[in-house]
Amino acid sequence: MLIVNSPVKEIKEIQKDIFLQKIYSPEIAGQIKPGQFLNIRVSETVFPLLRRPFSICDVEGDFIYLMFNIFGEGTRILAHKHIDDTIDILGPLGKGFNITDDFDLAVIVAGGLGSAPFPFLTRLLKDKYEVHSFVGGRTKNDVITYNLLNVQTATDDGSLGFNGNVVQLFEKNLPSFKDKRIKVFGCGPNAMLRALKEVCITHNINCEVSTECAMACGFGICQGCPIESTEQSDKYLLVCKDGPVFNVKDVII
Amino acid sequence: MLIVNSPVKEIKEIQKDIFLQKIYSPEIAGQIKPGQFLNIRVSETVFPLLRRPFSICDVEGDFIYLMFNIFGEGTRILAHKHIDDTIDILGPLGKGFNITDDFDLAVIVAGGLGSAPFPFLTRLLKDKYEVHSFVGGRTKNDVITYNLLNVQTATDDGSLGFNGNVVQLFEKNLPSFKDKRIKVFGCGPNAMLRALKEVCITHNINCEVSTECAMACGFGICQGCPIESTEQSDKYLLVCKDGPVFNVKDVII
Amino acid sequence: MSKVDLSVNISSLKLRNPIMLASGTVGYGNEIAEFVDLNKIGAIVTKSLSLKPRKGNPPQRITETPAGMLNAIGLANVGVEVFLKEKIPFLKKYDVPLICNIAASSVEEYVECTRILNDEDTIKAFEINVSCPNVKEGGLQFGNNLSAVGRVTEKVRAVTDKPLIIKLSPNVSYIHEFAKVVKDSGGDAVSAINTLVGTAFNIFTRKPKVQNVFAGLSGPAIKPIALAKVLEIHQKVDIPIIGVGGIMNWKDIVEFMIVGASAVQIGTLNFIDPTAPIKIIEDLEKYCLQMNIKSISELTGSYII
Amino acid sequence: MSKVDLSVNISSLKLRNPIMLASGTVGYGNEIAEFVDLNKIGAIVTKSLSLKPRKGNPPQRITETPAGMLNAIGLANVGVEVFLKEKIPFLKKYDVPLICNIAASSVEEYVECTRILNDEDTIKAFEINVSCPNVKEGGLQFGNNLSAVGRVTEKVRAVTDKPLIIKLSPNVSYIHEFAKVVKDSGGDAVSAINTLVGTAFNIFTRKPKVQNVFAGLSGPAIKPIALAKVLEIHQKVDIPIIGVGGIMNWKDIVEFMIVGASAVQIGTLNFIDPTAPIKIIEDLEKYCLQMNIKSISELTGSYII
Ligand SMILES: Cc1cc2nc3c(=O)[nH]c(=O)nc-3n(C[C@H](O)[C@H](O)[C@H](O)COP(=O)(O)OP(=O)(O)OC[C@H]3O[C@@H](n4cnc5c(N)ncnc54)[C@H](O)[C@@H]3O)c2cc1C
Ligand SMILES: Cc1cc2nc3c(=O)[nH]c(=O)nc-3n(C[C@H](O)[C@H](O)[C@H](O)COP(=O)(O)OP(=O)(O)OC[C@H]3O[C@@H](n4cnc5c(N)ncnc54)[C@H](O)[C@@H]3O)c2cc1C
Ligand SMILES: Cc1cc2nc3c(=O)[nH]c(=O)nc-3n(C[C@H](O)[C@H](O)[C@H](O)COP(=O)(O)O)c2cc1C
Ligand SMILES: Cc1cc2nc3c(=O)[nH]c(=O)nc-3n(C[C@H](O)[C@H](O)[C@H](O)COP(=O)(O)O)c2cc1C
Ligand code: FES
Ligand code: FES
Repeated sequence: MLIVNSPVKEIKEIQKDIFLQKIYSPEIAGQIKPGQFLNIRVSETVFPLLRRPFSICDVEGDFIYLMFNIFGEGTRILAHKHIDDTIDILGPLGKGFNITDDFDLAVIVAGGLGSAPFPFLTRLLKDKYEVHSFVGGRTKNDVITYNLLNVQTATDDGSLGFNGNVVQLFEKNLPSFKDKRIKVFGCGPNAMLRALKEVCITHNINCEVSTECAMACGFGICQGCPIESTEQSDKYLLVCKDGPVFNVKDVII
Repeated sequence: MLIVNSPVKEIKEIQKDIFLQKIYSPEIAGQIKPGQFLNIRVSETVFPLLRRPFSICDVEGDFIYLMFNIFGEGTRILAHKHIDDTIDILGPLGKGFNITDDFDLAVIVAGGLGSAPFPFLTRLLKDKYEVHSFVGGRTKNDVITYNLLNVQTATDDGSLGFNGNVVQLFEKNLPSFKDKRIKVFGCGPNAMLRALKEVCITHNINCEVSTECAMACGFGICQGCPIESTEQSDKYLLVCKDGPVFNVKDVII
Repeated sequence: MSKVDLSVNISSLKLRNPIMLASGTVGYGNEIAEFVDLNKIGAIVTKSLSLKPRKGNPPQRITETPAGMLNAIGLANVGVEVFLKEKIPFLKKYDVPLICNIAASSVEEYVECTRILNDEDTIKAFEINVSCPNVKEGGLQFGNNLSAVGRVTEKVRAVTDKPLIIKLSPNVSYIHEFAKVVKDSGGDAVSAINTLVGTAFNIFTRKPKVQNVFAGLSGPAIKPIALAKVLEIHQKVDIPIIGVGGIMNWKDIVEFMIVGASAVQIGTLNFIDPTAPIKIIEDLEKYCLQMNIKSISELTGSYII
Repeated sequence: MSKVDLSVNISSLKLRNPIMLASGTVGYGNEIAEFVDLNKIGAIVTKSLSLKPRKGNPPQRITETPAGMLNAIGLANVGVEVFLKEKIPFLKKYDVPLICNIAASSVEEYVECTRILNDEDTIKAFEINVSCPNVKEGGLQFGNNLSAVGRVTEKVRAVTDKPLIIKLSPNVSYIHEFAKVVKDSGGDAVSAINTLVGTAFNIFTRKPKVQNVFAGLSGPAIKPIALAKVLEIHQKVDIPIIGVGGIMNWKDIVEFMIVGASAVQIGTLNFIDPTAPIKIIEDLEKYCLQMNIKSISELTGSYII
């Protein structure tokens, strides 16, 4: 864990309302793993007070990338940084995806900004594994396929790809993977992750998901981010420290 | 009184740590008078919460100028505005200097950032009146003579001009004005204005000063800015509404 | 015509919308009228009035704090007589319910002020400020003393038939006990909250930033506290509540109404953006349309816990 | 060697500097140790410990507010036994005074926890949290009940000779009354303040943002209130005070000391910049040099009013 001030080097709107920010941060780039996250202080002032958690979206040499939309005040300030403004990063945080399991085919299932952690994961997987991506959103504007491979899309309103949610799309495609040892990597709203868990448990598929939760510290000292464990009912796991990536078998989402 | 969002067009450091900000604001430029002020919201967020009062430093066509140093968070944010960022201005506020009195010679007495309102005053006076300026500061870095006329300087540490305070310098020069009907315009820390008042009362000189006071609203609704009146002991005057410029005879500084 | 009914009732007082301008933050209406069309506002509450004019505290009276401000104005006001003579004529020109806020140093003074103001038709209701730091009874601050609050309510009630609102102090353990006493003593509604006691010091001079030492904290910093006080009252006492504290935008107003407020007051925000109250009305209407709310009063106490 | 003496005393507890890390904001020290050299800190206070492990509240436990945050963690903790077995060994490696904060549901539980922890030498003092929202006695919250606070202080005092600090609730009318009871019942010091009761609601779902509905407000928003509480105690009761609430930098610490604090605790700031406590120590030293202060303890209660 480090705290570093790193300069913004590029801000791009990769699609309507979705920003990709390139940051020069050799310290973070050198040690972060896909699925881990950063807790970012967007302003030196007391507003906003708390850091904001963001997945590591990608790493290229000494540069890291964040992907986000303007959700509230924090992301608004972040999106309006100028080139060479520095941002205050605490990280790398949490446990990332486990890519040393025994599998042949990686399946990415992402809803909305749940796509954020997958460009980096894809980068690390693509040389060794077959990667398929299912990407969904409410409308076609919410579907983010940036730097993903073998993409199939789904929208709730049918404006792009499959008419329905991305978990249904994934389930529909399961038969095509039936001879492969697959591992699913999911990220998106908790409701989607719950549905994904159900499908994966039913079909006995290895699945890790990156969960979301309000956070204060991001590194285990505030107890602000509990998630119910399937193993122990007498205590919670912490999303920031024990997660944000969990095997679906281990948590009640 | 208006509330306008006006774009910053230029930011210059006219001398070490002293900023001059040029703002395109035809609405304000068209009606503001020297000695009046603006209450500026430097951030859309709740930090800083209150507006910050600034004298009108100068007006040129549709442009207005502010002069300030980085004092705290508010002025820091202001100084870091980018070109074309807009700032939220409430004004013009208060009563400015009265320049319709009967006088031949205008004498400006300014301490530190007390120079701020005088470029504009000088601009309006210089064609009709002789203008002399006495400008002081703790050290030579604090003496701001920008766009002032016939300047004599004073510093507490003797690093520039007269070794002593600016009111002493002014008093020392009084004999040279003895055949003229003079009017003094003062601005600076309240301690300096108190001394200036004493000198002017003693020598029976017409003198107006621009006073400083913590403010919330700037236009008379919060009662946050009282100043003791010499006329009525049962109620205070308000710096923002009845001032900030007062004839020294009317207030106890 | 608007499709949303924004009107609300506080006891027999009908407001065209829930937005009131809080006591002490709009003077007697003159200056704010340059920014706000008063005819569009729910109601306006005067600066606290006392029997005799009060000069108020010496400077410095205010200072800024993180997302808040401290003030110790010291109830500077023109007194009820001057108010009737010099300030009411201006307010008469508008079609906006005028609520007179009264602050006093004794039960008798509260009663006397109310009696003097009561005949003026333009005044539609009274708000009794029992929570000003300078006002004591038996050594205790009025607003922190259950029986004093009960007594003031009862005695003032006896001299007016106009809606009687008691503005409660937040500086107590259980604010609902005070709301209950108000109700039991004949009060029609409560305003919650007045400012919280705070202070700030200059670390170089070691002197208080506000001359009075203790001052009242207002602004967005206190909003979570104000919301909790409103909710506490709403859960325990059946009395109309006017929510006050840290409102900066329409969302804050909705939040106050959800936790139990029938109407709200905007205070510190008037200093920062005096045009905000008008903009907020439009935003509230949009929210109601979006949420399919026919009458904004449906929001009051509509929390789902 | 430093020319400024930064050490302070809280009763018999000597701290190398006035900076303590507040309960609930540094867990049991492990994670924060990655950022802070604990050997440089005045003292570390554990998360509140109870007799049995507590799971705490379900999510969502926290939310942000203007210049503040609300939390309702629900006293999630490992319990005193596990603490002694699994957490103390790590803390033993450091030369930093360890203060155990205890939260309980009854006087007996407070006493029992203290008794169990008392033999552990590493523990240098106790801080009794009487102000947690879930802990009641006779229907009232412990922290808002003078006699309950007196009883806890007295009974815990009876089982330990270590410095006994009572952490006071700010949600009361007159906090100095509680400080007085603590002193009269044998307590050595008070910490002021714990969080203020607040809430926040989602205006679209109408549900509370924090699952527990009511939550504790911390952060810079509450600093003016915390300062006023410390000053109130200092003016009325002769007992060492540990100032807590909204500290973001060295200036805030000086301000707390000026109004009467002998030491301070840093809470929410640890979440935002866990390295801050160390930086602040250096800044404090510079301030003292600049102001010609030989011993930082001269600052305590040095206000000029
Ligand atoms: C592990 C993790 C990784 C994330 N990665 C990304 C990412 O790569 N890209 C992205 O756009 N977003 C991501 N998010 C969500 C992101 O943190 C929020 O969008 C952001 O905090 C919103 O801040 P704001 O100030 O704009 O919104 P506001 O609504 O103003 O924030 C108010 C408060 O709510 C919290 N909050 C709001 N939304 C969320 C949320 N969805 N999850 C957690 N806390 C929230 C904020 O942190 C803040 O404390 C991630 C969240 C987590 C927990
Ligand atoms: C009528 C008037 C005209 C002014 N004109 C100028 C000018 O032209 N140039 C300039 O540099 N400064 C001027 N000032 C002072 C200027 O308002 C303060 O420097 C500024 O508010 C500091 O804000 P900050 O956020 O940087 O400082 P902070 O210390 O962070 O401010 C904290 C609070 O204190 C108040 N405050 C701090 N210093 C002063 C002060 N000296 N006077 C009043 N309130 C203060 C702020 O408004 C704010 O509410 C003027 C003040 C007044 C009343
Ligand atoms: C400068 C100032 C003066 C105030 N004067 C009064 C007053 O005279 N009487 C009163 O009942 N409340 C007074 N208040 C309290 C406000 O009416 C309101 O209850 C409080 O400020 C909280 O709301 P806010 O956070 O929206 O400002 C005053 C508040 C401020 C900031
Ligand atoms: C997330 C969180 C958890 C806390 N847990 C405890 C606790 O277990 N026991 C306790 O006495 N205080 C607890 N506190 C209160 C702090 O110790 C401190 O009194 C309060 O946060 C005010 O200080 P601050 O504004 O610096 O955070 C907690 C505060 C926060 C923010
Ligand atoms: S966010 Fe603080 S413990 Fe997880
Ligand atoms: S600053 Fe509000 S009345 Fe003068």
